[in-house]
Amino acid sequence: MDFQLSEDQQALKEGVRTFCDGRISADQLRELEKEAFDRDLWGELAEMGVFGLRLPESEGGVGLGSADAVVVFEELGRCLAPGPLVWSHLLAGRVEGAASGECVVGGLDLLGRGEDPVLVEHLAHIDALVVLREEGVYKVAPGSLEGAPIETPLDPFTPVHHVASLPEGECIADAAEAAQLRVEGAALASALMLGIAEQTQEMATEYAKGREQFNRPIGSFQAIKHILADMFVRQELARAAVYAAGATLDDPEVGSVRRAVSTAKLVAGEAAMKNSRSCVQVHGGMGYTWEMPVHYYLKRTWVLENVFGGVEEHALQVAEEIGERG
Amino acid sequence: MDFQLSEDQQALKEGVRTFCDGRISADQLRELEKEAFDRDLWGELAEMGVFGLRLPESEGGVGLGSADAVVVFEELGRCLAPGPLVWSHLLAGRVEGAASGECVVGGLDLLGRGEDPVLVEHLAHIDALVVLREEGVYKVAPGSLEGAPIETPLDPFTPVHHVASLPEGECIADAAEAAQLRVEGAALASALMLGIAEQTQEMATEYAKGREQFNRPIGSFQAIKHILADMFVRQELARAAVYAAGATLDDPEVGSVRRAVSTAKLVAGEAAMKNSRSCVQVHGGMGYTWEMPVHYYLKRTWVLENVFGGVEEHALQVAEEIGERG
Amino acid sequence: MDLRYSDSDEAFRKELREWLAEAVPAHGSPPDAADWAGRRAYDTGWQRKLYDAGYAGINWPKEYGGRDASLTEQLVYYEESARARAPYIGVNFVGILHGGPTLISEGTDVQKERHIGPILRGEQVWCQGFSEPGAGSDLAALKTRAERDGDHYVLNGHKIWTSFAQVADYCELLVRTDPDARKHRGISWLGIPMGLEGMEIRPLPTLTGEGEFSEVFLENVRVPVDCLVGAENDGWRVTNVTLAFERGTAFATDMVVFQEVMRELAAVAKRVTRNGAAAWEDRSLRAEVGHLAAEVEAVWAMVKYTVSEADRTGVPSVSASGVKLYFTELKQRIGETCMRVLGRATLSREDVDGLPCQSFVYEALQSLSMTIAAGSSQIQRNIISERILGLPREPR
Amino acid sequence: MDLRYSDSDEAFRKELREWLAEAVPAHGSPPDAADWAGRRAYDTGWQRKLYDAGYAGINWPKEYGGRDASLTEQLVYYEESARARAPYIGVNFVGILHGGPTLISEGTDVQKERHIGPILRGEQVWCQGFSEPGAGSDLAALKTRAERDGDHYVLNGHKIWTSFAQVADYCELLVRTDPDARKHRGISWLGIPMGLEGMEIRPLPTLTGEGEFSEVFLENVRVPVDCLVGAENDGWRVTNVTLAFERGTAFATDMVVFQEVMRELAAVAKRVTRNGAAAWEDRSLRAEVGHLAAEVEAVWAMVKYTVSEADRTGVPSVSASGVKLYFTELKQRIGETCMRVLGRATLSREDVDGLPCQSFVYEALQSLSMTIAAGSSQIQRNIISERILGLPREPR
Repeated sequence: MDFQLSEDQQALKEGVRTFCDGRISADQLRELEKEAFDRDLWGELAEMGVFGLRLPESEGGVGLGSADAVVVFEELGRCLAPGPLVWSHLLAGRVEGAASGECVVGGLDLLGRGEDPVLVEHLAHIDALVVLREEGVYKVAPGSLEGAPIETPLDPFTPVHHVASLPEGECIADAAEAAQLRVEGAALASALMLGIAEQTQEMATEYAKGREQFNRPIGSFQAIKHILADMFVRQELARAAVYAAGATLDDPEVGSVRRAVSTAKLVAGEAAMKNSRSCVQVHGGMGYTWEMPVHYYLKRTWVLENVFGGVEEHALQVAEEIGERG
Repeated sequence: MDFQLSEDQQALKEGVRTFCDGRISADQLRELEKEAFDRDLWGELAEMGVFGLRLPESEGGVGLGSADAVVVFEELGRCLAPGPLVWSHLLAGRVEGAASGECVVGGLDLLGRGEDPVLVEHLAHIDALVVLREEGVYKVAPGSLEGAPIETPLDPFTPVHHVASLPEGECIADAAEAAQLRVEGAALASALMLGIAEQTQEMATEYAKGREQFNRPIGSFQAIKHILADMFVRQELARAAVYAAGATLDDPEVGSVRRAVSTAKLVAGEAAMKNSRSCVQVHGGMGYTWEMPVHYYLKRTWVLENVFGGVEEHALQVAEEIGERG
Repeated sequence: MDLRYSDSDEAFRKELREWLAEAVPAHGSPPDAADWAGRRAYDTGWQRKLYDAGYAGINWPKEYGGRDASLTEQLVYYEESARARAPYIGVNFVGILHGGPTLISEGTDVQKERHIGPILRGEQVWCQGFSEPGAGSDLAALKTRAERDGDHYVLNGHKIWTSFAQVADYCELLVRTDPDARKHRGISWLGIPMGLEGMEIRPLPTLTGEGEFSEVFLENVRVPVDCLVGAENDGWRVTNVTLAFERGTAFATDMVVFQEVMRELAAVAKRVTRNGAAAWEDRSLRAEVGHLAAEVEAVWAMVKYTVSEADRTGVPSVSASGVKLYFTELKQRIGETCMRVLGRATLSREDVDGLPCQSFVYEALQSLSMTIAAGSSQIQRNIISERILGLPREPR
Repeated sequence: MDLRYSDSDEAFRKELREWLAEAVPAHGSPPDAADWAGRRAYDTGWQRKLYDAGYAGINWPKEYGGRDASLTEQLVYYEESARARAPYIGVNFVGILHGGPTLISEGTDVQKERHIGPILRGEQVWCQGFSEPGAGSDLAALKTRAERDGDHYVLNGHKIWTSFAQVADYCELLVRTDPDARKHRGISWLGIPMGLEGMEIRPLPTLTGEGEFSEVFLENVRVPVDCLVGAENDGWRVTNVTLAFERGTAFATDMVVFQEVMRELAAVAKRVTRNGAAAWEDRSLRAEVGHLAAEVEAVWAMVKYTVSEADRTGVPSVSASGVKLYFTELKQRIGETCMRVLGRATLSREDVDGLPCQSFVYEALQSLSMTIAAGSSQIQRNIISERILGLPREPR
């Protein structure tokens, strides 16, 4: 057992971080606010191997595993990289051009869902839409959907269309694969939320060191210190859970994959939600402005909480295993 | 509207407080630990009018209302007065000798209960047992019960018997009255918990002012201050809710009685539970000893949370009203 | 201990309810949030109607044209206004609830003549220039300077979180008139006209996307000395006198609205489907909503308790900080539950399929400011622990 | 990033599991909590069996008779011991996990000779005399004096929270040897025999009703100078060296036990009836239990992460404070849920109708100490924010 990053993983992580710092900084992100998508950036992400990461090298991929993928998505979450990252990654190898970035693949998860309004993310930017249904994985031509764009989406970087009618599309994989994609999607969404939890903790800590009130840095007050300490602990817990989900996906003999992934989604979701809220609070009035990027993190978290199963579903998933063995 | 204590209520409250300070102090309580009941004290409480408080003067009672009763029970909760106070108060006028204290009345609430083990409180000390059932209120002779005493009860002042067989007893009131007694019981239990919330807040505040670590009173640290501030707010919220329940029982036109009472049980329960836990934490190691009376409060709260409806039941009660009007 | 309103309170309620039943629909729908001229007209128009009907300045003394309502009447006013969905106080907020009361208490006759009537009739809009980038929780650290030059002050500084600056006629401005005094001692309260030379207003959009706040930059702005309200360097005290006007009723409207929000949440939960049935069928969700509704009910009882105390003693209850602290955090928790019930529909901030995405998402976002503005939760806990519980101050 | 145990770890697990399968049942049931002689015999007897089988001092260096297991082997050891419900370390706690390691690192040859072997074989029981009534969170404020008198120290003071003092042979005692030095600088670490003249032990029952803690009063107790471990006045450093021995595994047993508790909770929820059906039928309860179980799983992953980090670097991970903080508060939340599921049955601390009242109530009560002992949650948050996040210290 060596539950730490390998040297290769460390290098991978640093590479992605360096790329994101230079290409998806807060200022650059702000400029993307209008369009919420950048085809050039997408190509660069593809080139870095984000989408083909787990595709075998023989199929043009990077040939890495889920443990590597969660590390990459952790970094992408940190910088709030926009676009249907998870879907395009999941469908690499199944949809032509997904790995290379030539085909931007979006998705819609109808598994375990009620009769909510059908909201499709990034519809205007995708070349293929994949739908997870009980019966299997379906590919739908985005142009065939009847839908109206929502003018003010929750997350400025996650535009949505409200779709009135969804064609069935072409079945490209069976029910078992749909379920598997959903589990992998949940793990990657967790990794994005882990990145959010880390970044908001670091932003809040930096701000608390610099901001002075009552002639002291606010970070010298216990009330603020203890908020930050709790943020740190949630981030550490989330990291362990997300990495465990990745490692378990790669080697299902070390534990229950579903349980590990549900745990990651629950714990990373809570970390991202509470940390981004705390980040607003520590920033005070500035955290409530549009200009400071703090709110982007909370809004993205709300989006990620609503894909690949919500809190209750994953909690029940864990309970089911506990109950079986009880 | 004058949602403050009247002069009479203020005097009543102070009278009970003075009595409790002199007769049920922490030291005196500790001496009661073995027996958990003091017949003399019971007589004195009766003489003060605790049981006959809401009985008309024509029937030998004090002729006051529920708003007065919650004030009295708030004070009794503060000092953890032992014995089946609520039951004897509820049954005054319905069971001979309850108001005068000659007949100690205990009770068992089977309404809305599952098939939990039947645990009867204070069985060894009561002269009459009253059972609330769907069909009505039943009076059972305590001696007719087959039960074994539990050697280590949760709360040292609330001895329980595990009863294997419970006779039906004599029906003394109908289903509507059973339901009404239960609502009143919930209000009085809330008042006891309000007293617990207040007392634990005050104990913790006093301790924090006196206890020094790192050359400062621990109450000068924000971490401790903010715990205490939250305790204070919970107590204030609980007081408003409990008094509102009392006032609404007296004058049902000012609001929904069930909603007011359920609100009181929820809010006072949470205040008592969180404040008694916080009181342990603020006291540090000393709070974990048997000698300091802090733990009595938490244990009593657990007992009170389990009578006249628990958290979920009362929350659903409020939801039902919200939903009807929705 | 009596929750029953008096006959005269009930008579007031009846009369007000009848008036609102006609006046509210007649006033029409509010204009678009970005239409500032329209908003000013809408809000001040409503204020004028209140004035004509005798409901303006509900808590102002009669001699200044207010209603001087008792605190219970004020509660009735807030209840009925919220129930009738009457227009919010909007751009009149600072004038009616803050600037006006301050002038009544501390202004000269000339100042009162200039402002009181116009504010009450909706003819004069005020904004607030208190906070600065470096003076938030620590308001007394403000640095905006006012230097005396003959019969003028020359103002230099930078204010932030100024609401409705775009449409205001006057600004209540806290400035430092004595830079050498200890920080609370060198502050003065000015009521200055807007639109002066050297004044720049820059919008400050919030995370809700709204633009009702601005930053105000002051560069050598000259204002006549008669803008000074109260004595020079006595501005900290002047600032605090107005707080007594509210005496615990600050969140009353909001709480009545939130009782309504809880019912709306239940209604939404009956409509959305989860696990093959209406979400409301789920005990756990019902219990959660019921628990939150109970907390709204309890905090509303706490307001009544606080108001009754203030009615008796004439001073605001110490519990007002507690109401603020509890209610603002409760609003955030309710916001989270609303978001969860709507689920994926919250990805849209416009209503979809008849679900109230617009208002639920807005409330959830807006609630984030509540634990920051007007004394953060951390500051409230300091106040409660030090001023009410008497715990020792931290070493500085 | 690999969660798979190595072949040699798995071989160790297999061998240990087989041994435990025989040894645990053979050791019989633990004696009554109040039977101190019996408890000492039971716990030290088990220690002797561990020793004979080669599992004693799992983390001690080989040269001192320990197993010097890798950290992953230690995890395996804790997992298997918990799963086999092997006897707890009990009265051996201080000797094996604290006093012994301190002596190994800092003791003289004579001291090692006197203590190491006997501790490992269960022949010598130690207790801890660190905390004092006035020195809890602020341990370095301790006042117990040791004054040099020839080749003896004369001890005067009052220790508290001394576990197993009734049955201990030795005590690790922190004393002040230089009252004039700054508070961390005048402290020394002594290993003194129990039962000396002038020493009084007074039981200190906890709110669980148990009596494993005592207060120890020292009045002119004379101990030979060769009880001193490490240099005089260097006791603060000596105290801290042993912490490195655990390197993040402190709660491993507890966490494995709590994975089991979650399963037991589910089993109980299937048995008790609520609203006319098994409590477990209620989605909300299942979701709550599932969420708590996920947190236990996550914190267990955090331990593995921490241990792997320590394995690589040889120093304890900074995250150990985080594990402590999160897990202890989680235990309290689990305790609350267990109490609620049992409902009214918790009024009894004895099992009724086969429900585990005894263990559930005990855990809920015992968990209250977890956020206080060994550095309260407040202290942990200070440590994390100052030492890990680098936030400035408070002014003193």
